[in-house]
Amino acid sequence: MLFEVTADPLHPQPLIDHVRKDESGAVAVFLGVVRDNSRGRRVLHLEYDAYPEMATSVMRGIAEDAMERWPLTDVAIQHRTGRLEIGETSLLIAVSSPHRAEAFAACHHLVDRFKESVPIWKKEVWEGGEVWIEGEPVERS
Amino acid sequence: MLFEVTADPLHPQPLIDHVRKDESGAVAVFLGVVRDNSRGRRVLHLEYDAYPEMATSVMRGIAEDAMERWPLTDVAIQHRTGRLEIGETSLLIAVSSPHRAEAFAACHHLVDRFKESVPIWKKEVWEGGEVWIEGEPVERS
Amino acid sequence: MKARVRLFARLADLAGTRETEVELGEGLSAADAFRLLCQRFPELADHSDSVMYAVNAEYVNSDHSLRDGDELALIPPVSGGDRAV
Amino acid sequence: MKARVRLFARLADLAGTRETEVELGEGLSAADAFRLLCQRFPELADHSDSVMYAVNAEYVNSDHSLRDGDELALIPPVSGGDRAV
Repeated sequence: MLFEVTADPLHPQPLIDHVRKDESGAVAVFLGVVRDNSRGRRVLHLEYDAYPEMATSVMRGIAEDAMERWPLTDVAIQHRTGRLEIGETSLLIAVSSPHRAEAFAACHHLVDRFKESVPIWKKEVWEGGEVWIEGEPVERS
Repeated sequence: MLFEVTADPLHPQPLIDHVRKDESGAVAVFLGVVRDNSRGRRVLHLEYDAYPEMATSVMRGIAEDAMERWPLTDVAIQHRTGRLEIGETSLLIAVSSPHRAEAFAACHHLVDRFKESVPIWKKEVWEGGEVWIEGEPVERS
Repeated sequence: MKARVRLFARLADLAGTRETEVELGEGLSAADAFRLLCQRFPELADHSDSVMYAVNAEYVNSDHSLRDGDELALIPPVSGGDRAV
Repeated sequence: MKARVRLFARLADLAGTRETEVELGEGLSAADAFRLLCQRFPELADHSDSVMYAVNAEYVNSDHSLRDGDELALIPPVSGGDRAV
């Protein structure tokens, strides 16, 4: 397993190499990439803030839950921080498993859990303005 | 869109770059990789045969169906032929879309459709034997 | 009148060739052509229930009539990627 | 007795700092600490309904008691990746 918050660009190949094992038959990968529009506005770039120590620990928690729920061979998650241009990758999740159904199910589930619980925040910058995007408040644990 | 049957190794990054557009927010990628075991036997390597001209045309057909069914930004599919060692990638499908749910749904659907309709065949080679693996006969159209 | 015939995977192994030809009679169907090929390559006969047909790279029914110059492909059940995965 | 406090995203912008400290009284909770910070940084007060708390990098309830040396983090609603995507 690998969990990382980094200011460096994200690349899928090393993450895929990390999760693939000889007993894996399937690897599902999700990339969250910066779109050129949001809520009808043309986005110039994004900025991500993070609480890195806590973010990696929450990532590990949701990955361990997924490993218990599905017969996976491995999970890896990375999120980028700082300024990201259109087309750059903010979130990268790779899941390997013997069979494809659980790789897809776990990867989708991890993206959903990531977005509701990992302490990372996005600021959208457009021509003449910017705003911190806030998700729904999470249920307090 | 990009559809290819090739004897060369498959790499996800060029396929991801191909499908990602500025309006994409999500890219879902599936890699089918060679496992070290199958039906309880230790696999040494695989060999894939294909009818390449027809395979790419069937891939295009299932991709166009998916583009009609979900609001995707792009789809690309590659399959490798010839001898593949454990851990190598046989099938690569990349789907981009504005939002993640349709990228996951379409990618999973494309893998299922691929495996039941694209004229490509797998031979498993193990110590002392080999066998062509045959899927369920497809419904004749 | 002839059709080119392509064989793949197990069927190519059994016939010992990946490509051959059949002489077309009047209204010969894909299944008729397969029966002719089974006379030449008897090992193919066991697979008459599972073989599918494509003409000019598109799936067709077994009763599809062949025309001069067609490319008929004998398609065993496919297993790309890996159905089990 | 002190706790270190970390602020992120909008809350860091409003307070003009990413890090500060609070003096801990007897049995002071995470929410109590937030109220003390609102006296120092009044712009934070609007966010008392949506802020979540973490102590030493784990989510806690607002009534969680702080201890000397704890790291309290004020967590605005998260939006990593992009909730809309």
